[in-house]
Amino acid sequence: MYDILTNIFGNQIVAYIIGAALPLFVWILPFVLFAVLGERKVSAHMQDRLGPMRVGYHGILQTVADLLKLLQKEDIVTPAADRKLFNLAPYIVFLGSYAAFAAIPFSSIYIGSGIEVGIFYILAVSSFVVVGILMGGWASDNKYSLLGAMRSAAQIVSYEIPTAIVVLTLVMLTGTLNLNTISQQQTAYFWNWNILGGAAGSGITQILLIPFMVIAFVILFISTLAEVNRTPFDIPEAESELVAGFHTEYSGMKFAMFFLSEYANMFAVSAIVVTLFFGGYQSPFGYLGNSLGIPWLIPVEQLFWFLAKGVFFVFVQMWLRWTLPRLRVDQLMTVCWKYLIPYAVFNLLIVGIISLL
Amino acid sequence: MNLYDIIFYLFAAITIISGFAVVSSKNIVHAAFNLLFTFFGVTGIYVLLGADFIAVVQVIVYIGGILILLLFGVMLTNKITSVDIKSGTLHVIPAVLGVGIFAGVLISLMYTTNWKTSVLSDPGNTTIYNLGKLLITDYVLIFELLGILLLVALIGAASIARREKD
Amino acid sequence: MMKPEEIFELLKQKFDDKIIGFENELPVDSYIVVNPLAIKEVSKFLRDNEQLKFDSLMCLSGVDDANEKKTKDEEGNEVIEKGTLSVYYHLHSIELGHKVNLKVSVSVDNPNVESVESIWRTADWHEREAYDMFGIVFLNHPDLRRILMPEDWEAGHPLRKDYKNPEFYNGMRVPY
Amino acid sequence: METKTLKTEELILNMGPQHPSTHGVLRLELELEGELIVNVKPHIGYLHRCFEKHAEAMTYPQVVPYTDRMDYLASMSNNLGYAIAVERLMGIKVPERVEYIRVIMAELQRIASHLVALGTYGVDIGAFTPFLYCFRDREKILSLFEMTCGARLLYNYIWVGGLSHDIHPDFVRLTKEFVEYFRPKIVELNELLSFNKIFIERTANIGILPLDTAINYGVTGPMLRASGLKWDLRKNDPYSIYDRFDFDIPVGEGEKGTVGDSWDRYFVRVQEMEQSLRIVEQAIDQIPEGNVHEAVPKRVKPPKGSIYSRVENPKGELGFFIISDGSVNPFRMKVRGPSFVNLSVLNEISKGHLVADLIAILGSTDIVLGEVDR
Repeated sequence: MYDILTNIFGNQIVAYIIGAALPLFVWILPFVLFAVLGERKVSAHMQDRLGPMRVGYHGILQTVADLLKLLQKEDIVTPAADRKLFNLAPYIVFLGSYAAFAAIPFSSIYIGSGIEVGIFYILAVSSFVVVGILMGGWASDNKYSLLGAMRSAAQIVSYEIPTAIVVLTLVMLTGTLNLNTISQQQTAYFWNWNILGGAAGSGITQILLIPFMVIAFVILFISTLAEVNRTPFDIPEAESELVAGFHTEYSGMKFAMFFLSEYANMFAVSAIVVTLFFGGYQSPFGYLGNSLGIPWLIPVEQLFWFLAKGVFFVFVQMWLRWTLPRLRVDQLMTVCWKYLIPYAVFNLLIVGIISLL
Repeated sequence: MNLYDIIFYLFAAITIISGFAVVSSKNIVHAAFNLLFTFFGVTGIYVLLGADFIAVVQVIVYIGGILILLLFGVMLTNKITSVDIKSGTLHVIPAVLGVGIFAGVLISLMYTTNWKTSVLSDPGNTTIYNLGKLLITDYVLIFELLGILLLVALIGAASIARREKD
Repeated sequence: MMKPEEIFELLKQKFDDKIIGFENELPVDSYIVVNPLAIKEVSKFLRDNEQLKFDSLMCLSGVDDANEKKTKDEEGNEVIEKGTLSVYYHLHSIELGHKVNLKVSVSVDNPNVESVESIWRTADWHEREAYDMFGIVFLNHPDLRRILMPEDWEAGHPLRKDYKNPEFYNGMRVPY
Repeated sequence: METKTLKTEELILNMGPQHPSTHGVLRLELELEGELIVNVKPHIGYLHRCFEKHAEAMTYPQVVPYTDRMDYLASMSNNLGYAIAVERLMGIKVPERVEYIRVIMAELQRIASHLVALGTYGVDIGAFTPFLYCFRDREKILSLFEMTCGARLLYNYIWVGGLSHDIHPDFVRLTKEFVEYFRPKIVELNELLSFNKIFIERTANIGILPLDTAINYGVTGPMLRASGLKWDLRKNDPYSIYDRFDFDIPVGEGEKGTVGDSWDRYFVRVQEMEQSLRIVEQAIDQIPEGNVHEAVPKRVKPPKGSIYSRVENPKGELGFFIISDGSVNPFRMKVRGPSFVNLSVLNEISKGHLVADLIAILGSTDIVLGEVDR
């Protein structure tokens, strides 16, 4: 991809900078605008109401209006807050969620960085989010914020473990950490997807694998859901207990940054799930470009399939949010340590044995 | 100076400046947060060295694990944030001696080491494969021992943290 | 099921002069008037006695009787006989289904009533309210603070009949 | 080196007066050990509007609108409680038609009030959708009230000796439609929230209120029934015409945890809505003809005396203690609000739980601060 950009701009550095900024402006910002509206509309229709209807046709421009409002808002910093850290925190959080996009393969020709440790890298940079949340929570000098930040950090750190174990399962099967390679392995039709045991090739092994891959998927989905603090795991910002958790004291654009990173995260974890289990950018039914003989259509189709799958899982996250109540903080830890981790380890062992067969 | 040089100096600067901020900061929470940038800079340098796996491990262990534990510890003891930390020198002569010896060792190491200055033949090559192989062949005993050690630590921590039933 | 009259007789036998009287001329409710410093004993008996078992205090209300009297003594000087504050207890037995009402009266100058908080925990907040609104002091109440009014309210006890609205509260003008 | 014993401090956290889950302006001073509750100290009075003092300056009919504003989610029931107290004091007997309409209104109001309680309880636990479902159904009840008396929240409908208006000709039909409409919605609510695994995990065995504590604290209403006592003033101390209807008193059975836990308190309310529907269904068919203003006295002037009269409000026993000195103004009026008493038990049942549980417990007590502070 960078070759193309270098050819266009004639300079490697410019190409890299543009390549790095591309997902932000081409996908994340539009996605967040769309997802915020989507969330409101999804929740509204689930709750027998219409949601925003005033700004634009059926409220399409509502998020834009909200963004403008947030931009104009006074930037409030409480006097007791630690100014430097308070101002820095939203950017660190956003950095964490944005950096993950570097290793996500959107299409066979569009992947920020094809590094070999791709999935491992994504798990690692999510730690920045934790540090940012702790920073924001501490710097606000508010007990609710601090409690929220503590809970959030404990939660994310805990749920990284089942995530990592499931990822390990997949890595063991596919033999690579590179997300692009994982996507390529699941090419052609949907029965090659990892959720259907595609990674094992074919035959009896593949069929044996299916239930365990489904378990792995469920564990990964639950734990990534917890990592991005979505209901039923939205304990750090549980509005009925902690007002708004770690971002209680934030307003205006800095609040918007937290918001941006939350929605960016939602898509990032969906992308991981899609890439690991649902064929990544591969089409489930073969490519139109192949049958029509137009090679350049294939990457575009891949982009479409990737975004479509990702958005579907974002929708599932919203769906869960508006259906389920919230767990309590200790129950959340119980779910993680007493259920998810043992199951994930057990699953890892079984998948290992099956793949050795 | 090519692109990699610029990036190297950038990361080096981040590491050194934030490292200095860690030791000179009066506020212990600020010091802890400055560690974030130090670790980040070191990660960048690892990447430039072609040690991609080590770089990611650096992030996941130091930023995701150690730094967060440190922050937890600092924040939970709420009185500690108001303590004025002394960063002045107490014993000048021993300090100078210690720093001098340490610096001498470092400099002599710098000059005696046979640095590999050739450009990596294939920058896309990854270290994971070789690392993994070494870990479960040559160093398998150490690897297993470490595993047991960590398990023991985990069990110990859990038994300390467990609430006694009244 | 016992009638209030029977309960009065029973109490009179048991406590003698601590039971002051029985007000029954009122059209609907009747009251057993009790000595304010004996109310706790009486309450405990009412709760624990097998025949009575008043396990529930429905309501505890302070009342300013507003019965101060102005009389002239022999020399023509005006003598003000201070009025009384009363506390009404409405008891009820869930198990036996009968009710009884108690009443104690204390003078405004020395409004001390024994607390029944340890008998029925309902009384905790109700007594605080009666203290807040009337200034009735409940002896041995563990936490007798103002409950509805601000803790630093200095203008007195609002539900007394002679209460005047303060002009200022903490230096702020009270509107109206 | 000298070693000091580590000293830990309890964290004091102020919850409220502005907090999303205190259901109004309630301040809870929490003493926490980590997130574990050591002590809860409720501070009330932020909404104190001097109802009792106001009442002393009003004539008896003028007090009715003030009763509306105590438990503003159950204004009809408050009206009814007050009207019954004054009627008992004066010895008025109201026409049959009035009695039936009153019962229907009070039961509809009970459903509406429980809907708010259940919906907001869902929000406390983190489920937002049931809240809107409950409010959607509550709107229908409010529309019935609006049709009857023109107001949706504060009705001033039940007067001493009668009602302010007769019901609308369509009222009977629409109420029947509502009953038909609402039955399946309770099932829906159960499926969505009551038997949700996470919801049960959050509420079962949380804030257990044993029966003897409940009685000693004077707790009433659904909270008392959830602790396992079949106690309902509509049956145990009947007023109005409740003795003519066939309905059950749901009690907490500890189905998901222990008797008297938050889930029981929640579920008793769900079951009570069904029972209220039954009463409405029976009453709506039997409304006799008559004049609702027949017994309204020209001048409300009760004889000298006093009364303590209580009714079963959605939240518990609402008692009016009225002392009359024979004039047109009450000499003293004391309200025993169920929320006031039910709130006082909070500290007792929330010790040793987590902050998140406190929200669940507070939500399950279903308080309305308008009534706590009066």
